[in-house]
Amino acid sequence: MNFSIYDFTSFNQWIDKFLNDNLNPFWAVVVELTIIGLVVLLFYALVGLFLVYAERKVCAFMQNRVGPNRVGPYGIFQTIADLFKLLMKELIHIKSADTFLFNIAPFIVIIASFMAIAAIPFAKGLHAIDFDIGILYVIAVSSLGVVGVLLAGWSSNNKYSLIGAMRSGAQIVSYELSVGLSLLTIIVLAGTMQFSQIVEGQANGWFLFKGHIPAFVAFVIFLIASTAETNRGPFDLAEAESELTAGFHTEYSGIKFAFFFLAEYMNMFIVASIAATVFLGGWMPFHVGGWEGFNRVMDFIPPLFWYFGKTAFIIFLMMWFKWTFPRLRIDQLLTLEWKYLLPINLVNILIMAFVVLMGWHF
Amino acid sequence: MKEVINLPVRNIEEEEYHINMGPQHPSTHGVLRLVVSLQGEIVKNLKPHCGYIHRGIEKMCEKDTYPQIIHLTDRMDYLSAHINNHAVCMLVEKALEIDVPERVQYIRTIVDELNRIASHQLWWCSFGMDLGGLTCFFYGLRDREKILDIFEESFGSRLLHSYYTPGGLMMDIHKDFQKNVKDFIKYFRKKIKDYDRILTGNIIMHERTRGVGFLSKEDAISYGVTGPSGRASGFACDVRKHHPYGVYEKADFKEILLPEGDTFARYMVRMHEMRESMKIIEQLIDNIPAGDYSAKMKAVIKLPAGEYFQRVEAARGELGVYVVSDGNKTPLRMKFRSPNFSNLGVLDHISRGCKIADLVAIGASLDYVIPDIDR
Amino acid sequence: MDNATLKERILGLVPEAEFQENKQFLMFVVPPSAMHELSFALKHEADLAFDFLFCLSGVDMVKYLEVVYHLESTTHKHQLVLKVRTADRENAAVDTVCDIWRTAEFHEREAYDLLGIRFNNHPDLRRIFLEEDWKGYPLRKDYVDEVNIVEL
Amino acid sequence: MNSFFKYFTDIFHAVKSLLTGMTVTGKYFFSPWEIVTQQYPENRKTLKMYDRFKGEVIMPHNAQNEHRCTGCGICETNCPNGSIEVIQNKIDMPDGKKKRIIDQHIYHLSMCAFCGLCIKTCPSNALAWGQEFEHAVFDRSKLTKILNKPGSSILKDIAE
Repeated sequence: MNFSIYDFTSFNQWIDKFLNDNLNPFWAVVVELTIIGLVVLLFYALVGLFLVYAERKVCAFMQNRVGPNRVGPYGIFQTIADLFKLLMKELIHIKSADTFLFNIAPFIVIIASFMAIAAIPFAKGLHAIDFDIGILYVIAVSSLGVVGVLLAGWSSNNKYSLIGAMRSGAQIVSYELSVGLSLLTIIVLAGTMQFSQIVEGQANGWFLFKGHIPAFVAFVIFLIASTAETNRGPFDLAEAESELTAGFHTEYSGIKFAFFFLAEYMNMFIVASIAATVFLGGWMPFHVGGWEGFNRVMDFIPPLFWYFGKTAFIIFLMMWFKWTFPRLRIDQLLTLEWKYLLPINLVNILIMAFVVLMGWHF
Repeated sequence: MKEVINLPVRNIEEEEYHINMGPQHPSTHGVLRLVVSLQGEIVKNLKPHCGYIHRGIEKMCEKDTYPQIIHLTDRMDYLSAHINNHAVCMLVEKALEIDVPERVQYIRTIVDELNRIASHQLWWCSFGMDLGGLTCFFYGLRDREKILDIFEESFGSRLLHSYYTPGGLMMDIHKDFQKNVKDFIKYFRKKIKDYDRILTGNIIMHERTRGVGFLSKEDAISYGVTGPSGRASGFACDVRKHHPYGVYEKADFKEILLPEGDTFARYMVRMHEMRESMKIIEQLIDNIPAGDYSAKMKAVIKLPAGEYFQRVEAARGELGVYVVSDGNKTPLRMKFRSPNFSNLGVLDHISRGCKIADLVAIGASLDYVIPDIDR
Repeated sequence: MDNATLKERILGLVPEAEFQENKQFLMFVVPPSAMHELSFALKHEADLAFDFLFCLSGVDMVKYLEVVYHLESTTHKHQLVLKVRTADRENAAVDTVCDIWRTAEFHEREAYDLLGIRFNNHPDLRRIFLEEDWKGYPLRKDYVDEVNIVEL
Repeated sequence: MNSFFKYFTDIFHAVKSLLTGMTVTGKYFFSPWEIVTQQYPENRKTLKMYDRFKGEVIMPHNAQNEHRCTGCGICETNCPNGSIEVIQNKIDMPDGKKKRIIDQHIYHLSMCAFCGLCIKTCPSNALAWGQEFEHAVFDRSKLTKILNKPGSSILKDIAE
C-alpha cells in the first residue's frame, strides 16, 4: 500500500479493499457512503466558515478596514462565534407563514449545493462520483436551489420576500442559459462531459489557453453568469438589502438563516470550482505542451494545492466584483442576459465548433 | 344547512399592492415611512409619512433665547449644522443691525463650505450604498473623517458644533486650522478622483440613474425643490449667488446648473459642487483677516418687534428662517423652511412609474435627512 | 420690477390689500377671500411671474391666526410677502394655494397639523407630523400639554 | 451597420468602466498601510483628544482644592436644557453681612447638549471642557455630577 498527495486512487482502493475484506459487500458500500457523506459534510462546513471569514477580510481590506480581529488571532474564530450565535438564536415562528414550505425551503437550498459538491474532482482520485455526464449533473443540481429561494419568498408571506423571490426566479431562469452555453463551449472543445476526462484533457495546457479567444469569451461569460446564478455581487437583486431589506430571507432567523447564508457561500465555491475545473484545469498543474522540464517542476506542486489555489482565485474575483460594483436593476439584469450574453454566447459556440473542426486550437 | 358565504369579487388588476418602506428601512436614511403602491415592481404612487422624530423644535424655540436656539438648529439638519447656525446668527445680526467683523465672515464662509463638502461626502457614501456599492460608503466616510478631525480640533465636536453665536463665533479658530484645511484640500483633490473612477464612470451606475426620476424645471420651481436637486433641473436657486451672504461675493465660483433633471444630473451637481466648494475655500483660506472673533453683543439679546427672514444655502437646499418677534428675548414664532421638507414633497411626483430600485436611487439622489424634515 | 411699481400693481389687483412696513420685503395683508385669485394672478401674469413659494408659515398672533406666504419670481428676481389673517380660532380656514404652487401642499399640511388652520380644497389635508388622534394644535399659544411639554 | 458597431463599442466601454472601478478597490486591497480604522480599546493609552474637545463640563480645581465658581447662577439661566443646577448657601461673614457661596454645582451630563453656553457666559471662568469621553454607565444617576469637589473653596482673588 502506497499513497501520496499526488494521487489518491491507491488510497481509495486500499480503503475499498480493506472494507470488502472485513465486511460483506452490502455493508462495505454502506460504510463507504457514510464515510463520503461525513467527509463532504465536514468539508462543507469548513469551507463555508472559511469563506465567510475570507469574504469579510477581503471586503475589509478593499474598504480600508481591518475586518474581524477580535475573536482569536486576526479574528479567525469570528465565524465560529457567529455560528454559535446563530445556533442559539430563536427561530421566530411566523404566524401567517406557510409553515411546511417555510421550514423546508432552507433545506432545499442547502441540499442543492450539497449535491453539486459530490461531482467535483478535488484531486486525482479524490472524487465522490465520477459521472460521465458530470457537467450536466452539476448544472441540473445547482439550479435546484432556486426552488428553495422561491419557496422561501412565497411561504414567508412577506411582500419584500415575495418580490425578492420573483426576482430570483427570473434571474436564474435567464442566467442558467448562459452558464449552460458557456460550459457547452468547452464541452465542444473537450469532447466529453465527464469531469475526470475534462481534467485529463488539460494535461498539456488549460482549456482557457487551448481554446484561446472563444474559450476566453466563454470564461468571462461564465464568470458573469455564475455570479448572477449565485445571487451575488452586482446581481444580488434577490436580497438587495437597500431595496428589499433582505429579500427572500427577510423572515428567517437563527439556523435557518444560517443555512441560506452558508448555501450562498457554498454556491460560490461550487461555481468557482467548476470554473477552475473546466477552464483552468482543475487539479491539473500548469502545463505547457512540449516543455517537459517545466511541466515536471509544476507537477511537484500537489494537485490539491492547484485546485484550491485556482478556486480561491475565482472566488476572489467574485468578491472583487461584489465589493466594487453597484447593483443592477431587474430589467437591466435581463437585458444583459438576453441582449448581450446570450447572443454572444451562441455565436461563440459556433466559433468554437469551427475552431475545433478546423483544428485551430492548441 | 350550510351557510352561503358570498366572497367579494376581487379585481386583481385594480388591487393595490402596498409596501411600507420604512420607518425602519435601509434606504430611507432614518425613520421615514413611504407607503408605496406597486404594480409588480412598478411604483404607482407613494405617500410619505413623516413625523417619527418630530421633536417640536419650533415650539422649543419659542421658549429659548436666541443664543440658546443655535444648539437646536444643529439638530435639524445635522449634516450641515454650521450652515443652520449661520442662518439664525445672520438673522439676529440683521435684526439688531450689527456689523460682524470681517474675520468672522471669512471663517464662517470657509467652515460652511467645509461642512458642505462633508455633507456631500456622506451623501456620496449613502448614494453608493443605496445603489448597492457598499465600498463607496467606506471611502466617503474615510475622507469625511478628515474634515471632522479639523472640526474637532477647532470647535471641539464632530457633528453638532454650536460654533457660531449671534455676533460672531464661540472661540477663535485653532492655530493649525488653516494648515489643516489646506492639507485636506490637497488630500481630497486626489481622493475625489477615486470617487469618479469607482462610481461616476461606472456603467451600472449610469444605467441605474440616467433618465430616472425626471424633474422638469417648472416642476422643480413649483415644488420648491432647491439645492443641488433643484439645480440639476436647471433651476438657478443658489442662495450664495442670488442673495449673497458671508464673503461669497469675494469668492469666484460657479453655480452648477445642469439641464437634465434626472438622478444622474443630481449626482453630478453634487460632485461638481464639492469641487466648487474646494475652490471657494482655497481662495479664502489664506486671506482670513486678523481681528476680533466676535462683535460686541449685549448679554441679553432682544430682537426689535417685527418679522425677519433669512435664507442660506444649506447642503441640501435653501434653508429659510422666519422669525416673528414681539420685542422679547424669545421669539414669538420661529419657522424653519427646511430644504428637505420641500424636497420630500416632490418624491411622489417623480417616482411614479419607476421601479422599486429606481425609487431607492431617486431617494438617495434627493438626499433627505429625516430630522430636517420632521424638525 | 422695483418695489414701488410692484406695490401699485398689487394694489391694482386687490385694492383692499393692506400694505405693511418691512425693511426686507414688500408685505401685504390680503383678505382671505381674495387670496386664491390673487395667487393665480401672481403666478400667471407675465410681468409678475411669482413662481417660487419659498416659505409658507402659519403664525399664531394670539388675536388672530396668520398664514404668511413668501414669494419670489425666478425670472424677475423680485420678492413679495403676503399674509392672510383669520380671527376665527375654532374654524380657521383659508383657501389652499397648492394648486398654484405645489410645494404648498406639504407646508399647508404642516400649518394645519401644528396650528389648526384648515385649507379649503386641499387634496390631502391630514396631520403630517403628529398622529391622527392627536388632540389640539401644539404651536398655538393657548396649547396646554402637561404630559409632553416639560417646563424647565 | 452603425448600430452593430455601437453594440460592440458599448460592450467595450462598459467593460472598461467596470475595470477602472476594480482597479480602485484592487489598489486599496493591496495597500494595507492605507487602513484608517483605529483599534479603539487597545489604543486607549496613546489616544489623545484635542484640547478643545467637548467631552463634559468640568470645574477646574487648583492644588489647594480651590475653584473659581461664585455660585452666581448665570450658567443655570443660560443652559437651554436645564442640565445645570446651582445650589447656594448663605454664610455669615465676620462683618455681620450674609454672603452667598456655592454649595453644590450639579451638572446633569445626561441632559447636556454640549452647546458651551455655560462656559462662554461664566463671568469668572469657573467652568471648562473636560476631555473625558467614555461616559457609558449602567445607572443613569451616575451621570449626575457635582462639579465642585468636596471641601473645596473659592479662590481668594475671585471672592473679593
